[in-house]
Formats: sequence, structure tokens, C-alpha cells
Amino acid sequence: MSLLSAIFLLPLLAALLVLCIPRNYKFVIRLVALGATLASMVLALTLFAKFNAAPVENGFKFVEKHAWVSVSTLKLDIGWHLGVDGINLGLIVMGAIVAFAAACVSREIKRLEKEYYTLLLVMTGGILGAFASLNLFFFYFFHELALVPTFIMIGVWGHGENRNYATFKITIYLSLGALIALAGLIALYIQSGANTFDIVELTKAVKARPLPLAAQSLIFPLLLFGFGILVSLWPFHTWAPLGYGAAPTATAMLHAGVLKKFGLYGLLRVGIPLMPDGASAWLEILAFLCLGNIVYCGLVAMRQKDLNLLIGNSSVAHMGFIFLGIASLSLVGVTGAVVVMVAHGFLAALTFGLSGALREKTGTLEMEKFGGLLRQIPFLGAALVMAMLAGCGLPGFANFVGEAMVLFGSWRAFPLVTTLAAWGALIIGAVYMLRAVRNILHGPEKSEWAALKDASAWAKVPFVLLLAALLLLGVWPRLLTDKIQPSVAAILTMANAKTADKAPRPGDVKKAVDEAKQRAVQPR
Amino acid sequence: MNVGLEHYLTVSAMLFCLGLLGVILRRNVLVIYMSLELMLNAANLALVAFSRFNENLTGQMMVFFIITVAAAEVAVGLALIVALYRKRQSAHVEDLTSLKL
Amino acid sequence: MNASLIVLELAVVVLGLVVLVQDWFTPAKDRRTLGYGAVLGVAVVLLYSFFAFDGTETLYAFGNAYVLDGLALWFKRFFLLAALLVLIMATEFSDSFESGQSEFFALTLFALAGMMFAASANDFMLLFVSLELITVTFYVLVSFLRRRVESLEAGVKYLILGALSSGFLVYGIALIFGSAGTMNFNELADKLANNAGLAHKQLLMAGVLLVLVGLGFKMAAVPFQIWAPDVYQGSPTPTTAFLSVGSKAAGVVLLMRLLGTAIPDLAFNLEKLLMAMAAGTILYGSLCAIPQRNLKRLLGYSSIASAGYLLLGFAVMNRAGSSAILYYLAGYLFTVLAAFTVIAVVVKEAGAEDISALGGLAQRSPLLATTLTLAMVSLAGIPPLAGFFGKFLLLKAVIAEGVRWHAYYWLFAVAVVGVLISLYYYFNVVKAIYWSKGATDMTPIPVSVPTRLALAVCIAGMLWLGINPDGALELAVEAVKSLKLA
Amino acid sequence: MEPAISPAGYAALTILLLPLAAAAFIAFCTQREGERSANLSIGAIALGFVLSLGLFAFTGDQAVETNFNWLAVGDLHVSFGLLLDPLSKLMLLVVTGVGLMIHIYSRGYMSGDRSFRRYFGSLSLFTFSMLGIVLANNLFMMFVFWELVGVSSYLLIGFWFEKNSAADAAKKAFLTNRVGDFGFILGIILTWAAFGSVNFAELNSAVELGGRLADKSAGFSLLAEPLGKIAGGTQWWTVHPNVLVTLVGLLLFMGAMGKSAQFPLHVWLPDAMEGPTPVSALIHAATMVAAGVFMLCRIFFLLNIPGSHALEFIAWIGGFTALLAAVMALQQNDIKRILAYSTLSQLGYMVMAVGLHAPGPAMFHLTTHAAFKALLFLGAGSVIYACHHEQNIWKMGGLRVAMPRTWWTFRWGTLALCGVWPFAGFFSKDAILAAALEHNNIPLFVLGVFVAGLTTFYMSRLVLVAFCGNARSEEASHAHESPGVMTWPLVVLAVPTLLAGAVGIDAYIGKLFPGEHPPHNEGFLNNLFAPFNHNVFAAGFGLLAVVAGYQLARALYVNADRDRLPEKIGVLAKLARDRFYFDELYEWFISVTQETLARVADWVDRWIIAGFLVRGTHGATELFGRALRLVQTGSLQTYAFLFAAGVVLVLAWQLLLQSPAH
Repeated sequence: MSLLSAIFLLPLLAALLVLCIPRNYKFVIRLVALGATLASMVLALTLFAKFNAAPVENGFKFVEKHAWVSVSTLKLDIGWHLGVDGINLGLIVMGAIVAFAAACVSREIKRLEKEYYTLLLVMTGGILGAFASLNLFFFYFFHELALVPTFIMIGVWGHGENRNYATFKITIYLSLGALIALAGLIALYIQSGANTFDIVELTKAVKARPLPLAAQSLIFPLLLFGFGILVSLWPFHTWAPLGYGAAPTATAMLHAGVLKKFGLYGLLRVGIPLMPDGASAWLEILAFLCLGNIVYCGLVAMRQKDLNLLIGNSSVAHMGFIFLGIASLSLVGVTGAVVVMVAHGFLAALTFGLSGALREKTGTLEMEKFGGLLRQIPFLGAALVMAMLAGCGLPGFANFVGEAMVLFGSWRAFPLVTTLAAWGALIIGAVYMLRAVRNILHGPEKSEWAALKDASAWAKVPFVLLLAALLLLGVWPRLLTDKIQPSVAAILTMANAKTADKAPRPGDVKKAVDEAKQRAVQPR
Repeated sequence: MNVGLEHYLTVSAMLFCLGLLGVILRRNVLVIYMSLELMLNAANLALVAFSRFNENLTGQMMVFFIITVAAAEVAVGLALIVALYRKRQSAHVEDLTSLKL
Repeated sequence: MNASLIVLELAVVVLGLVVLVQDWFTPAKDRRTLGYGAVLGVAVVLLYSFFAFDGTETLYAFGNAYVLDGLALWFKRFFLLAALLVLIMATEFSDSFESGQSEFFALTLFALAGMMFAASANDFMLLFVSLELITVTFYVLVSFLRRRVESLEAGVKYLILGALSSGFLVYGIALIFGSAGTMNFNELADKLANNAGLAHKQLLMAGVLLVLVGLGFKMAAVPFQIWAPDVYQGSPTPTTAFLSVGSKAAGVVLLMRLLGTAIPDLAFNLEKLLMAMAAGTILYGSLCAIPQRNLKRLLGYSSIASAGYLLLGFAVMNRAGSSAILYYLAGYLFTVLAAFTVIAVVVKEAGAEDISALGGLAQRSPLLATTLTLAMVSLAGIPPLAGFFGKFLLLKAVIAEGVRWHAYYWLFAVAVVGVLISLYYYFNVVKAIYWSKGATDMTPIPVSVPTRLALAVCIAGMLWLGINPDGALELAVEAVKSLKLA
Repeated sequence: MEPAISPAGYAALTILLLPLAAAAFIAFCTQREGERSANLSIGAIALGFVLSLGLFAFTGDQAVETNFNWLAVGDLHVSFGLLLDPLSKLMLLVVTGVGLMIHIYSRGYMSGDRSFRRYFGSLSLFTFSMLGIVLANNLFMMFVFWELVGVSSYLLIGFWFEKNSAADAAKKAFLTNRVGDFGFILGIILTWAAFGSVNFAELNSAVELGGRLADKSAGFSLLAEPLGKIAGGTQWWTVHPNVLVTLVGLLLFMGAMGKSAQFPLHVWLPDAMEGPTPVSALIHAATMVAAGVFMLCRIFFLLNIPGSHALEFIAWIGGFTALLAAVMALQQNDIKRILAYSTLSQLGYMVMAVGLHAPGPAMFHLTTHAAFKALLFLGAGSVIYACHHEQNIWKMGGLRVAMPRTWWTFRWGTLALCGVWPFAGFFSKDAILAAALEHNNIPLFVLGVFVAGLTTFYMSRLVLVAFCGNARSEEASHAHESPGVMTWPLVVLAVPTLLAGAVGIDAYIGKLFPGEHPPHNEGFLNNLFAPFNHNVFAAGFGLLAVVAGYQLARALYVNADRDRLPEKIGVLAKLARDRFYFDELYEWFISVTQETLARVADWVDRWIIAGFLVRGTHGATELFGRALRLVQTGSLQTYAFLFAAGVVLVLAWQLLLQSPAH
């Protein structure tokens, strides 16, 4: 069991272990869960440290390959193929950290702990496995692993009276998206002629013989809308705020923070490189759809009374940025999109964690009922302010770096959309974030919250961890971008292989300037 | 005029349809059961006619199997109908509607 | 006519007779030992089947009316395993029969023998006889609870409609015999191969369709599924289980024989019909199940939907399609029997068959709750359980055909809609287990050792076929080799 | 490889990072000791001041740049770079000098406050961000610190967050700044897209090159076509290069408008007075608002590209803001509001100066203004402290006697602000008026003179009402001089208020912006009279306006018990007092556009997408299910009939439809 597979097998094994522990040893169960997620986090961090950006044969490191199902007569070959490159490295590390934070935050669960922790660990293992696997079948298999735990966790430990409707909606919506994506993957499996789900072979096959245009224009929309639904692309986003609002804190953190990036990662890994012509037809539409995400969901977030619904809508708005970055097909834009993916993972986990802590202490999330809490809960208050500011793209946090790069990258492809996206991010984002801070933390103290206590020492650990991650990546982005850039470059060479280069890049301007200099100097 | 294969077939087809109509229209379970047997016999007739004209005896052999199976079916069916009658004191099909929707 | 081939069926029939005879000597109170005896017997036969034959070469018997090849062996083992689990459930269920417990076991064994004969049918006569043996035994099994009027009503409905379908079947056989002049599948295939005129004979096609009606009835496919919900609801739970697994699989193996060996050339122009039936069955089964509150009726509709997915495999009549059918059936066996075992225990405990009877199951008995949840998740086709990989293979086969003819993409879309709708009512059951509102009594439910064993086998089966499908898929492909497929 | 860092670079780095270290230490470590946090923060800025002085004195005039590669993706190269040139060295002095005084002053002013620690932490964070803007060597880094300054001003304005008004003011300040930042980032993106880099040095060389090679008539030719194409890429974006360059200038100016509270985005500054007075002094007088002007001067070469019309627009915006703010200041009764509007007005002056191709005088006025405005604010703070937080000037009076030291320092500040001859204000304002004349922009010159008059009028009104005459309220009569730690910084600030004008600051800056104005640098004494022989008209009219303003104020307000101005100018006074209803106008505009849009979006989301589409399909399938279920009627006859119908259907479908031709 190499380093990479240990990261996601550990939680799954821990889940089995928890199953054997008798129900009333609550503390032991919690310890096992915390230990497993902590161990996988440490492993993920060592993985991050050992990952040097030196180029390797087909771009993937820590590769591990076993056969799983290979039936020659049916030309069916599905193998267990793990590997890491710039893009899913960040996502795995972020996923592991958020999983540990989610495990810490699960202290609020007082009922049926054994089932809860089993499901949490299965979900964590599923998510991390999905990001680590290079075989599209397992990519899909591990993602679906997280579907049932989400359903049961929202249903049993969720909050709010419409959690029943919310849990059914989120489950059916996600499996609709997953099935459409599966259709795309199978069609790709067959029409690529390579008869394999392995992304490395698929890329080789497509490089050798690009997919026919008819196939591309069929498969790409399937992948786009399949993954789009998983990532709450604009018209299919209504499940996200509702689902996260009703979910227990840990599920909301894991789902909004990590699982949601699965669709985007899929689109970037499979959609863009393998179907360049198919993609180019749809990217215009994608750009305007993600505008719907940013501006429309931002406006909707403004009208929300419940803090969790506000955060849910804001996380949908952030997804718009990642889509815009991917749609721009420029190196800066796509790298920015990957940075936003990682940064938003931490941000969503932090905000949902804080709102969960708030809900645990006060019993409600109605913003009107709050007021002047900063005096009673200084730490949680300060963390909430920092989270909200990070949410509206304050420099110093990782989100700003990603969003700035997306704006810089997508300017050339869609100038109008970028302007509106900047308006959405800077202004609309700031408005609803600061209104939330204004209603909850500022203003005169209310008597009913006088007895409120701040978070205990242990409860602070996850929030400090997430804030540290956000700040570290915000202050020193090269830590991440240097690793992402080569992988994105490889994908973009394939994606842009189709049409002639649209407009000269700023780089060309630099060349024009230098040439002009030579000419200017000679005559004198 | 001598009787050819078509005649036998038309007779067996008519018998089959009569049996089918009997099953659909009649209300008494026993009558339904009898029309079912009628359909089986229509098949027997067709089989015998085919084996006679194709000079192949497998059809005849099949008829024996059909008759024995029909007999077994009748035995079990009648026992069932009697049990039902003892339970519901009526053999009409309309009041057999507690299992629906 | 080497009779040694039917040693398995003979053993099962003899076992049935022994159980009947033994009933005279055993006093009323320990009737259950009879049940366990039957279970052991079937287990022995199952083990023996692995040593006796290896299914590589095709053996014929009784004037090649009886064939023993990979496919037949695969299905015989399938039926034996199904009967094993059903018998365990029946022995637990038997104390609610007022009298004649041993008859129930014996009849189940006779039905099993019928299914094993159906698995090896290579002749229309054997097809008819085995089909009738299964149907007649089920008439009695369905109406076994003579005290309850639902059981009797279900019995009569099954009787009349079963007899009607066998009427059509026989008439179909007659027409086929008339037009083709032979009852044997291989001969029929040769005749079709060498004189093209035969293929276009309307009479032959009519005969094939009428036989299809009989088999469709058995599988509860759309135009002929009208009996399924009422019979599933009325009959005692072990019978419903055996109906939904055994008799459906018998229909499947006979249809495979028909399309695979008897009329492979005609199969092509049946493609449109099979696709329509598949789509209709999936939609009908899924849609009608939404408002269901009664557990057994819900599973009835879900079994109709599963027949729809199996028909997907038949519409794509090639090696990939048929191996997918076999794999899906294997997963379906463990899943449905797990579900029925849990429902049998819960219904006996709560007395009511409504979904609300499941209330608070998570606290009352975690084992039953987990098993039923896994079963529902597997039925819905969610990884990592068997249902997913089965559906995945079927859907892959359908999309592979999509390249040739775009209608298959629409078929895929219908399948996706079916899965989504099924998610709703399967997860409704999971909801009832974990967080239903009206859960009153929290008394833990006792689960006897054999039931635990059965549940353990089912869970192991579901997980093994879901997580490590390679071995089982090889077996399925091996079994399908004998059919003349693309 | 990054070049080896020169000692000056190290010094700049320490100046920058010291306040950050202080803020971080305060935030994480000092739980209880409030005092230690104050010392830490003061120590940090004091050391910064000393180092800036050292830099100012010893390093020469050439620019020293140190770079750390912060972000390098594709063609976007952003470095964490520090640029030391005369402009940034001067601003270093202003920020750290004035900042030091205010840190010391606030130690006394805030001594009683409950969250003393949080105050000094935010103050240090602000200093760090302000120094970041000053030292940044590229637009991206400047934008990063731009937003950090916005956040620290949000924290400081909303310091007393229990008060609803303070919390709203903080939110309003941050959001208005964000509107400015929106334009700023678009400007940066456009610059990067057009010129290929965000670094000032590279931008400068690109612009110079373009300028030299271009023949004047076709505008900025060489780089023109690629500019057009590059900027947008799609067809309808290939604008004429001049339009593009103007757009770049205006967008960047939008950032300055937000930060320096220019006309459309000025509404947040008066409300920012909710923060503690030292905060108002530091942020809203000396440094933060000056950042906008500093940025304009820093990118002046971009604005000054031939063919760009941005500068005229900037000049007029500056002028109009100056006039508007001055008129509003006439009718304010809160001492801090008056000073806030006066800051707004002076900022208008500076922006006007930049607009008139005179960044040198703008920076000169910025420096002097920083000194005397900080002095005035701290003086006002000591008055408020003495009158137990009474801010209405009509409740004060007779403080001249009660608070002698505050009185004479405040009087010096007022004289400097009005532009009376020996004081610093006169020289810098005169330089601006001279620039207006040289650029023969008569309307702006007249406007400048008129605003100078207005400034003198409202400042004299304040002095006459607050300090002269007799006490009008209880607190005023018992007022006594503030403690030494508060009045001592006033005296220190009084020195530059007097001498800054003639000490030759404009000469030092002049070197940066060659060509516009000959700097007068013939020693202190003749500098005193330089403005007169440089441009006697500007100086003469300036002084004339001051005298006229003073006489008018004296006539109206000496020993006045109530404000008699409204009778004189009627409705204009009412308008001025209510700030020309801009707040209400914005409120209405936002409610019309953003709130209604939000309401529509929420309605669509709730009813159309989640309601009609999702619940609709859900309901439809459920209904369809229930309908289909009715087929199971339960009666055996219908079953038999349906079965037979099914068989007939199958036969018909297969035999008739799939005709044998198949």
C-alpha cells in the first residue's frame, strides 16, 4: 500500500474498524475517526512535500497500477490506476485537511455516533479515492461511494424541518448528474477505440487518432452537463444551498468543500483535453452559464435569511469562477481555476464549520436573531470575519490569488463576462458577506445571547488549521502554482491543438517591444 | 371436398378464440377454468393436424404431454377454487378484488 | 439417451419425496428439522454440481431434448443457491403455516427441479413441461396460507392468468412445429440457416411471438406483467421471494435458449420489439412503485423494473449483452433474497406489511437495518454493491450498440430515468428505517442463527460482486460461450 | 535568480514588515497586557520613521528596486517588489512621521478603552498596508495592499462596533472602496493585456518606446494596433488606441476615486468619522486618502500618454469635488465633519493638480496637507477629549483661554490650511494655482481661488465659534488643557506646518517629473518669496481670497450665538447641511438596481427553477405513477382482458409493422 493509496484506504479501513467497535464506546470511535483522518492528512502533506515539479514521463507521479477486471472477450479492461499530477495533488491535500477538520467538528453529533462515523469515514475515503484514481471507472466509483452516506447523514443528523425534501433532492440530483457523466465516460470508452477507462491510455489514443467531430460533439455536452450538475452549474444549482443548509456540519464541509470539485476536476481532466473541438463549441455557453452562477447566485445569496443558505449560495457563486477559468482555456485562467478549487475547499469548510459551531451554541441560524455577538464569541467572531472577507476575495487569502488569475486569464476570451464576473465577485460578494457580518457580529448586544461561551480550545483546532492553510496559500501562492502549471500546460496544449491561435498573447507584445527596441537602437 | 390442413387450423383457431372470450367475459371462476381447458385442446387439435400433414409424429407426442399437464393443472386448480369457495361462499370473480392498486 | 446427466434434478426430486415421507415420522413440534434437512440436501446437491460437471463441453440427452452446457450449469447452480436461501427463509416462516409445513418444502424442491430442467431445455416439449411444472407448483405455493383470503385470491389470479399464458405458449409451440416441422432448437436453427424462405414465414414468427408471451409472463415483462403486483402482495413472503428470483430466472434462461440457440437469425428483427418491451417494463415498474406503501407490492414493482433491465440485455443480443444479463441476475439474486429475508422477519414481528413497520429498525436490530439498506442501495444500482456493476455492464452494452443505431441512446435515457425514479422509492425505504417519525416500540428484534447465516451469505455476495467482479464476470462469459452470439 | 538585495532594500523590507510583525504579535500573543501592545506598535512605527529618515538622507536619487518572485504563471509575472525612489521615500516619511505622532497621541486618547489591544493591532495592520502601497513596484502588488488598506480602515472605522452607526459606516466605507477597486482591477487587467506587464519599470519603458517611435498625429501608433487587438480579441473590441488608453487611465483613476473619496465615491468619508479621532486623523487626513493621489502620481506616465484624454477628466473631477466639499463644509456643526469635508476639498485640489499635468505640486500639497490636517484633527481630538466627547462646535466656545497650547497649534494649522503666507499651505496651494495658470485653464484657476476663499470662510467659522467668544455649554466652561502626551505631538506637528512650505520639498519631487515646472531651490530664505516672483497672479489672488473669506466669516460669526448663514443663502444652506442628498440618492439607486435584481433572482430561484422545474417534474412523475397504478384494478377479468390485449398488441406490432421486407 503505497503513500498515495494509503491516504484514502486509511479512512475506509478505519470505517471497518469502527464497525467492529461496540456502540457504547463513543470516545474510542471518535478517536479512531480522528486518528484516521489525521494520519491521512499527514500522509497527504508528505505527498505534497515530496512532489517536485520535475516533469515525468506522462505527467503522473506516485503511479500505482493493478488489474481489476480484464475480460478479453468483452474487450473490457478496467484497472486500478492511481497517480498524482499538479492538478489533483492540491485537491487531495485540501480534501485530507478538510476531512480532518470535519472529523474534529463532528463533536456536535450526540446520536448514533457509530453509524455517523462509519459513514463519515466511508465518505472521506470515497472522496480522496476519487481524486487519486486515474482510471475513470474508479473516478466514478469512488464518487458514488459518497452518495449514500450523504443521504443518510442529512436525513438522520440533519437540521431544519425540510431536511427530508433536501436530502432526496440532493441525492437524486447528484445521481442524475453522475449518470449523465457516466454515459459520457462510457461513450468515450467506446468511441476512443482504446477500450479502456485509463486516462493515460485514452490520452495516448486520442493523441494518435483524435475523436471524430460527431463523437466529440455528442460526448462533451454529456460530460459538461453531467459534471455541471455535480458542480451546481447555474440552472442546476438549486440542490446545493438547500442540501448544505440541512446537512450536519461535517457533511456540509466535506460535500461543499471537496466533493463538489469532483465535477470540475473531471471536466478539466477528461472534457477539455480529449475533446478540443467539442469543447470549443460549448465554452461560449459555459462562460455565460457561469456568469449566472456568479451574479445570479450572488444576488440570491443577498436575500437569504439563514446563514447556511447564504454560505451555500456563495459557494455556488464561487463555482462560477472555476468554470470561467476553465472556459478561458488560457494557462493563467485554468491555473487560477485550480487554485480557486483548492482555496474554495478550505473556505467552504471553514464557513460551514463556523456556522455549524454557531448553530450548536445558539440553536438557530436566523441572522435576524443574532446581533453584537463579537463581544461574547471573540475567536469564532474573528474567524467568521476572516472567512467572510476571504469569501469576497480579500488579498492575503488564497481565494483572491485564484480569482485574480481567473480574471486575468479569461479577459482575452470573454471581456464582457470577465467584467461582470469581477463585479459579481468584488461588489455583490462583499455586499452579502458584510451584511452577514453586520447582522451577526456587529450592532448592540442582545440579552438572550449574553450567556454565550466562546469555542473551547479543542474546537478551535480545525478553524485555525483551515485559516492557516488559506493564509499560507494566499501569502505564498507559488507553493501551489508552480506545481499546477506544468500539468495545466500539458492539458492546454491538447485543448488548443485544434484551431489556430486566436489573438496574440501579452507575451507576444513583450516580443514586439523587444524587437522594436532593437530597431530603435540600430539607427542611432 | 376433402378436408385439408387449413380447415383444421381454422377450427383450432376458432376454438382458441372462443376459449379466450370465455375467459374474458364469463364471471364464474369454474366456467373461466373450463374455457382455459378449451384453449389447450385447440392447441392439441392444431398439433395433431400439423403432425398429420407434415408426416412427423413429434406433434402427436407433444399432445400427450399437454393432456397430462392439463390434468395436473385441473386437479390443483379445482382444489384451489374449492378452498376459495369455502372461504368466500361465492365463486364470482368481481369480489376477488381485495388485492389492487 | 445417457440419463446420468439429469442426476442433479433427480437428486432434488428424491430429496423432495424424502421430505414428504419423513413428515409422517416427525412429531408436529420439530417440523423445522425437516426444513433444515431440505436446506442441507440442497447444499449437498449444489456442492456436488461443482464436482460432477465443469460445463466446458456440451452434452445432450433424451434425443438432444436435454442439453447440459456452461449456461445450463450456471443457471442450475443459480437456482440451487436461490432455493437454498428461500428454504432457510421458509423454515423460519413456517410456524405461521397452520399445517403442512413439509408440503411447502417439498413443493419448493419440486419447483426447483422444474427450474433446473428449464435450464437445460433444448426442445419445445421440455420447455413446456418444465415451465408447467414450475407454474403448477407455484399455484399451490402462492395460495398456501389458506386461512388468509389474500393468499387464496392471489392463488386464483395466478392460476387463471398462468393457465392463460400457458395456453398461448402451447398454441405458439404448435404453430412453430407446424411451420418448421421440428421441436428441437438445434434442428430449428439449422432449418432456419439453410432455407431462407422459412425465416420469412409469418406463421413461424407468430409462433415465436406466442412463445415469447409465455416467457414474458414468467419474467413479468410489460404487456404481461399485470399479475405480478397482486400475486407478490398476496402470497407468503418465501413464495414471493422464490417467484421474484426463481421463476423470473427460469423465464430468462428459456428466452436466452430461444433467442440464442433456437432462432438466432430471427433475433435480429425482434430487436425493435425487445427494445420497446424493455423501455415499457422499466418505466412501468419504476413509475408505479412511487406511491406504494406496501413493502411486498413495492418489491413486486421493483422486480418488474428489474425484468426491464434484463430485457435491455436481450435487446442487445450479443456476447456483452448476455454476459451482462447473467451478471445482473447474480447480483439480483443476493439483493432480492436479502431484502425478502429481512422483510419476512420484520413483517412477522410487526404483523403489518406497510413501510411504517420498518420504523426504528436501526435501533431495534442494526443487522437487519444494514442488510436492508445495502439491499436497497444495490437495487438502486449505487456502487460499491453488486447492482451497480450489473447495471453498468448492461448500460455499457446498450451504449456500445448506440453507435450502430441511435435509438439505443434513447433506450439508455429511459434506463437512466428508471434508475432515478427507483432511487426515490428505494431510498424511501432507507428513510423509513433510519428516521421515520412514528417509530413507537423499540424492542430489539430477535434474529435466529440460520437467518443470520443467510443474511451473511447475501451481504457477502452483494459486496463480492460489487467490489471484485472479475471472477464472476469470467464465469458469466464462459457460460454464454455456448450460445451462438456475435 | 533574484538580484542580491542592497542595504536600502533590506531597510525598506524592515520598515514594511515591522508593523506586520507587531500586528501579528498583538493578535496572537498579547492576551491581557494592553500596554505592551501599544508600546510594540509605537516602537515598530518609530523604528520605521528612523529608517525612513536614514533612507531619505543617505541614499541618492536613483531608484532602487528589490524583487521576490511572488507569482509566475504563463505570461503573468507578479513579483513582491519594493521600489525606493524620491516619490516613495517622501511618502515613507509622511506615513511614518505623521503615523508616529498619531500612535503616540492615541496612546493617551484611547487609554480607557476596553479593546485597547485590538485598536493598536488594527493600527499596525493599517500602517503595514499603507507602507505596502508606498513601496510597491507593480500594479498587482499595489492592488493587494489597496484592498488591505480598505480592510484595515473597515476594522478601524468599525472599532466601536456596538454602535449601529459605526458598524454601518464601516460597511459603507468598505463597499464604496470596493466599487473603486472594481475599476482598479479592471484597469490593471487592461494594462497587463495591453502592455504585457504590471511592473512600473517595464510599463514605463514600453510607454516611452511607444511614444518615441509614434508619429504624433496617428497617436500612439507602434503599439497602437496590437493594443486594440490585444485588449479584446473579439471583433467589436478593436477600439481606436486613444480610446483604449483613455479607458486604461480612467479605470485606474476609478481606484483612486474610491480610496481618495473623489466625487461620485465620496460618500463614505464623512461617515468614517464614526471611528476614534486618531483614526480619523491618521486615515482620513494624512495617509489613506492620500494613497489615491500617490497612485495617480506613481502611474502618471500612463495617464500622460499622448492621445489619452484621461487627465482632463481627472482635473475636472478634482475641481468639482473640491468645490462640492467646500460648500458642504459651510453648514456642518460637528467639528470632525467640518475637517472631513475640508480633507475632501483639499484632496480635490491635489487630484486637480495631477489633472493639470502637475503631479509635483500635487505631491507637495499632499505632504504639507498631511502635516497640518493631522495637526487639526488631533487638535479637534484634544478639544473633544476636553469637552467630554462633545463634537458640536455650537456647544463649545471660549476654549482659547481654557486650552492655550491646543489653541495656538490649532490656529497655526488653520492658517496653513487657508494658505496664509508664511505657512506651508500657502506654498503648496500656490504651486497648484500656478500650475492651473501655466496650463492656461482659467475656469479651474477661478474655481481654485473661490474654493480657497470658502476654505478660509468655514475654517474661520470653526475657530471663531469653537475657540473665541464665551463658553456656550457646561463642559466647555470646565474644559482644561489635555494631558501632555496628547498636546506634545501637536507641537511637534506645528513645526512642519510652518516650515514645510519653504524647505524645498517641491524641488525634491520635481526631479521625478521632469519638464513641467522649474523647481525653486535657492535656499530657505529666497524660497520664502519664490512664489511671488514665480507667478505673482496666483499668489496675489490666493491671498486676496483668504482675506475676503476671513472678513466674511468675522462679520457673521464673531460672538455669534447661532448660525446666521442660512438667512443669507437660504436653500443652499439646507442643501449643504444635508450633503446634497447624495446618500439618499445612492440608497435609492442601489435599492432600485441591486435590491430589485436580488428580489427577482430570489423569486426566480424559489419559484421557477426550484419550484416549477424541479418540483414540477417531481410532481408530474408522482402523478403519472399514481395514474399508471390504476391499471391494477384488482378484478381478474380486466387482467385477463389486458393480458389478451397485450398479446394482440405484440402480434400486431411484430407481424404487421415489421413487414417481411425487413
